[in-house]
Amino acid sequence: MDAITHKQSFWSKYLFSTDHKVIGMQYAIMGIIMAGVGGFLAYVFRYNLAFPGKSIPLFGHLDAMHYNAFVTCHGMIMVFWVGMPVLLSSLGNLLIPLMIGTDDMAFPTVNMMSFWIFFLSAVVLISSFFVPGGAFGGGWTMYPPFSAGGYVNHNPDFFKALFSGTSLMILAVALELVAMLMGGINFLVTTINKRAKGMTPFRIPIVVWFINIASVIFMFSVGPLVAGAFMLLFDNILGTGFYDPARGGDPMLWEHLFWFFGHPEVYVLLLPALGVLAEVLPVFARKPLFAYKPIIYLALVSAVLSVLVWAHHQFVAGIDPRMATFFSIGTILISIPFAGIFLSFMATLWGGSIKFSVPMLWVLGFVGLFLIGGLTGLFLGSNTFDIYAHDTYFVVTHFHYTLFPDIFFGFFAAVYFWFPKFTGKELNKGLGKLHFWLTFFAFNGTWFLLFFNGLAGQHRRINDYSDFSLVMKEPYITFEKVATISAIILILTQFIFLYNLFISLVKAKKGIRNPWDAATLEWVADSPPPHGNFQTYPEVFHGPYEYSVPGEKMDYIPQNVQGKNDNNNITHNNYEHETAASLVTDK
Amino acid sequence: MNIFPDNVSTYGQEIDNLFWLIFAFVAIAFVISLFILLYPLFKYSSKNAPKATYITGEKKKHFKWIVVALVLLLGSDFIILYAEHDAWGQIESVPPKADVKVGIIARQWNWIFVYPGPDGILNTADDVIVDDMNSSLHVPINKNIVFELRSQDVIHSFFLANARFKQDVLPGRTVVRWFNLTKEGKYDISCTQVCGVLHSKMRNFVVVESGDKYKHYIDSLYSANGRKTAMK
Amino acid sequence: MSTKQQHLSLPINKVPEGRLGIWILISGELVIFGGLIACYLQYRLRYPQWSEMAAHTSTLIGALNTVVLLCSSFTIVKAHEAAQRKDIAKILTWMTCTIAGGLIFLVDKSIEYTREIGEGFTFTSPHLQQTGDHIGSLFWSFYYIMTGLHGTHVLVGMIAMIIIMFQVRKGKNLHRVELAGMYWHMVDLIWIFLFPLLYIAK
Amino acid sequence: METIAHNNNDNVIFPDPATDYHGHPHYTKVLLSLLALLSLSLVVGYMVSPWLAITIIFATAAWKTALVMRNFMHLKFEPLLVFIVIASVLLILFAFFFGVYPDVTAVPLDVTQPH
Repeated sequence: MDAITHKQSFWSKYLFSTDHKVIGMQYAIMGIIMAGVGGFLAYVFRYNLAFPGKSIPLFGHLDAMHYNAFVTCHGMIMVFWVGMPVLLSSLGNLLIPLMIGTDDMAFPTVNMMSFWIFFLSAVVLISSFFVPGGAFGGGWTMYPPFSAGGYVNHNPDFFKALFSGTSLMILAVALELVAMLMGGINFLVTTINKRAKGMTPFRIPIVVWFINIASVIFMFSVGPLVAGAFMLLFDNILGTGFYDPARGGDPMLWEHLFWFFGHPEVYVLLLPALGVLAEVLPVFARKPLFAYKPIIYLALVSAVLSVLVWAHHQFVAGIDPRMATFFSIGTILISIPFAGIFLSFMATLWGGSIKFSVPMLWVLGFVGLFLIGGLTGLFLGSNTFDIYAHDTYFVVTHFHYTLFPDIFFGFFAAVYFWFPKFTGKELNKGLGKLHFWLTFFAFNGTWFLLFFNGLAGQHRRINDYSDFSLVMKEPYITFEKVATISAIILILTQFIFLYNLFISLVKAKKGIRNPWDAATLEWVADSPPPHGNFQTYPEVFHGPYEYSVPGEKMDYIPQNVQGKNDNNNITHNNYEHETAASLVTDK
Repeated sequence: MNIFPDNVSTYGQEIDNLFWLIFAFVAIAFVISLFILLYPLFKYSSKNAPKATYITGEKKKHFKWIVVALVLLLGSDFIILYAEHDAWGQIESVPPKADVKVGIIARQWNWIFVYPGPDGILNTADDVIVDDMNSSLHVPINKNIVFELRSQDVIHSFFLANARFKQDVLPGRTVVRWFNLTKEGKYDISCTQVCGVLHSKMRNFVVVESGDKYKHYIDSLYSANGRKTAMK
Repeated sequence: MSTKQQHLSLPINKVPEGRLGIWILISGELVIFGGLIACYLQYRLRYPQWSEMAAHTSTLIGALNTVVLLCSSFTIVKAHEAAQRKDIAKILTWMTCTIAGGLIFLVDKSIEYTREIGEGFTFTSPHLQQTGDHIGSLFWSFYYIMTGLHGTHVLVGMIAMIIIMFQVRKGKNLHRVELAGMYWHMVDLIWIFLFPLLYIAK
Repeated sequence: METIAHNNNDNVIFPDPATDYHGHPHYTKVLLSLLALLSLSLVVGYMVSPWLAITIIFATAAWKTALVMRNFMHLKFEPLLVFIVIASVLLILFAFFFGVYPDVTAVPLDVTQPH
């Protein structure tokens, strides 16, 4: 059938579509909506922190219970319902088939189901705000026994317990994890089996590599947590004692189960965004990515290490001191591959010819901010200083300096970079630059000063510091106010982005096929790519980052164009890098 | 530069020193990488450098710079590990001989302080329990105070910022830790694990006082014979 | 179309998509069950007194279930063999045997459950709680969560096989017989470990 | 100009024996050995000392797993890649178990907790 003249009903085209592009868009839009929710929660409790007791515009008075619930849900939403869908699912769905030169995912139906399960999970989470007792307020780590209905939960009322904020949040997270697992299986199978002719493993763009590595990390680390979530759920609704020390359970087990997933999760969020960096940097430096293969090896090393460092979140939880030293060493070791990746990205700039377009700005901002986030990680990786810094604003600031650039700068870079490809229209550059600079400064205004609050001993998840003499003095009160005002500016700034999306979709004229002169395969397809992506399957002749190759007339060679020094001996190239996989094929 | 609350414990100083040591490494690393990031933005901007040079970075002579940087980072990391190891051992492993033993019990939402009775042994019938919001733990100055941390209900975390000491308190297990406070005064104890609605009200004090004042306080407790709650 | 087929059929190895997907799914499932088993082992090694609780489980029924699952694994793999010969009648017979095996397993399991619940060993085992043997009751919580989760997988596998049988009747999707088979073998594997953990390691 | 039909999984033909043929081991033998192992693990508990019995029981379980995976799931016909995936699962589980062991199993439950 002809993919272009082929007609579909609204439902099968935009809602229950199995087309990877539509599903990717759905994930992105869902992520943006949830980011709105999470941002609003952040606004409410930031306001409460700076002006305690005051009634909050657009909300009203915030009591301690709702403060806890909001802080918890802000964390949950930003990690599981913004970071994961936007970076992993959205980018994975949009980019993988296009970048490896195929028509769609391996299992399109599974792909669609995964989105709708994710949607359901979001609905469950939001609904938990409206059940009696409100949403769960025990921190996004959900440490039992607090999350297991406390210590008196011997025989709870089943339905009351089932429709409590805690159970609903556990269910929502479980559904979300299932959706992401389905997506991950899809990514891996697609990338392994459906690559275009000549797309050998070491001709795959970094972002595809990283999304797949992230999916593997996710899949292998999430299992114990799923099991543990079942146990926690039964503690809530049936009154079992899996985590109840009074009945032989042990809360420490949950801490391990949670962080065994919770730490690799950080890399699941980080790797796709790093992939975006790796795609954008060479395009605007007009220079091959520095150390393409080593970067992939470093990422694989970090993937292995990432499941060996989880307990550095529990240094003060009373774990075995020798284990703490071990995990401290592991934490320090895992800083090495990521430092290597970032240095390679920076090295890509040297000797380039740098264009400061909007995506490039976001990428440079990402690197700059993540520098602060990563380096402050050194303080926390040291288990001794963590005794003091744990659960203070130093930690909060540290992970906002890592996760905010990661999730939002990474996402915005991707949007400004690939928007022309998936809509055929270009975003407004002026608004884009304004959006970037305001976000950049507002973010630093929000968080930088809070490092000092943290070092002054200000601890987390407190709705009212009036009792704590250490932080109830200048300059820390002023710092709080500065942070809140900047946070409000930061949130308002994002409306520039939405407005930019809107007018660009409505007003802008059809963009050209390849506005940035990028060499990867997705720019070969029409923009927007039709159902089925490519007119004919492209054939790949060389790596993804062939810019300013000496002796070529163009300053970039698309992957499907044969350069002067490419040998087109496909069969040879195809299997040169294959591991023993190809040696042990079916007899 | 006094960015920390003033330190009153014997091991607190080591943690502050550790901070400044790490800060030195971090500052150097930050400046260098900022240079690596910002310098090319001027040197190699499309105005100054219209044509990019083709460097894949997979050749040894290019990639060796990354390796050098990583080796330096690893080295400084292990210097940090070495520097911190001593303090970690002091705080987390077996405590020294106790001059004073106390029990500290967390519950929603205050800290309960248990002084051993005249027999000087904890968890016996004559323990004196102080169980009040905003109550204070009285300790003598310059003595090794060894305390047993327990929780009655959910996870709490004992945080004494001035002593640079923090320890999560999980129900179902007893954690024995110690500190030695060197400055008289009244310092906040807070709970840093979210433990419910009044988490932010879970604040008590440590009162560090001279030996005889402490003795006087304990005697008054014995005569008043405290309020026995919570413990069995 | 043919040229495209060529381009598409250049996989990194010779594993077709469906099978690769199932392998990854299986590894995911194994981590979930492995995590559960790891948690169980943590407590099992901590509480030696669980052995007398494990004594209440019926090794006979457990062994019978193991035999049933092993045989059903055998039948489904025969179905796969038939599928490669495109022998539809044989496929349907063998798959029916497999589903019957699953049914026997579930019936067996429910008999066992009724027996244990009759003795008062439930998810929370109130009578143990009253006698103060909380730790014993924790064993039964683990017993029910592990066997229950496994039973759910048996059920899912059976439903999948029924669906596939309908497709096979129309001569479609013969390759899915193998996929269902692999899933079923995974369920079998998990039971191979649950059986010694919960029944014979006393 | 040729365009590409949307890849629809329902039309995937059964993998062509030429490319995707793998032999079939003697399944009946495998089944019999599995049952033999099962009976061994059942009787061993009554014969030898408990610890030895436990060891044998789990050794047989591991052996059964190997048999099922290699022969029934045709792992022995799959590329090394698949084997690596399955093996890494086990490694990760071991990492988890031994990371948790010192903090949960090795710590005796404190019965004197206040209530």
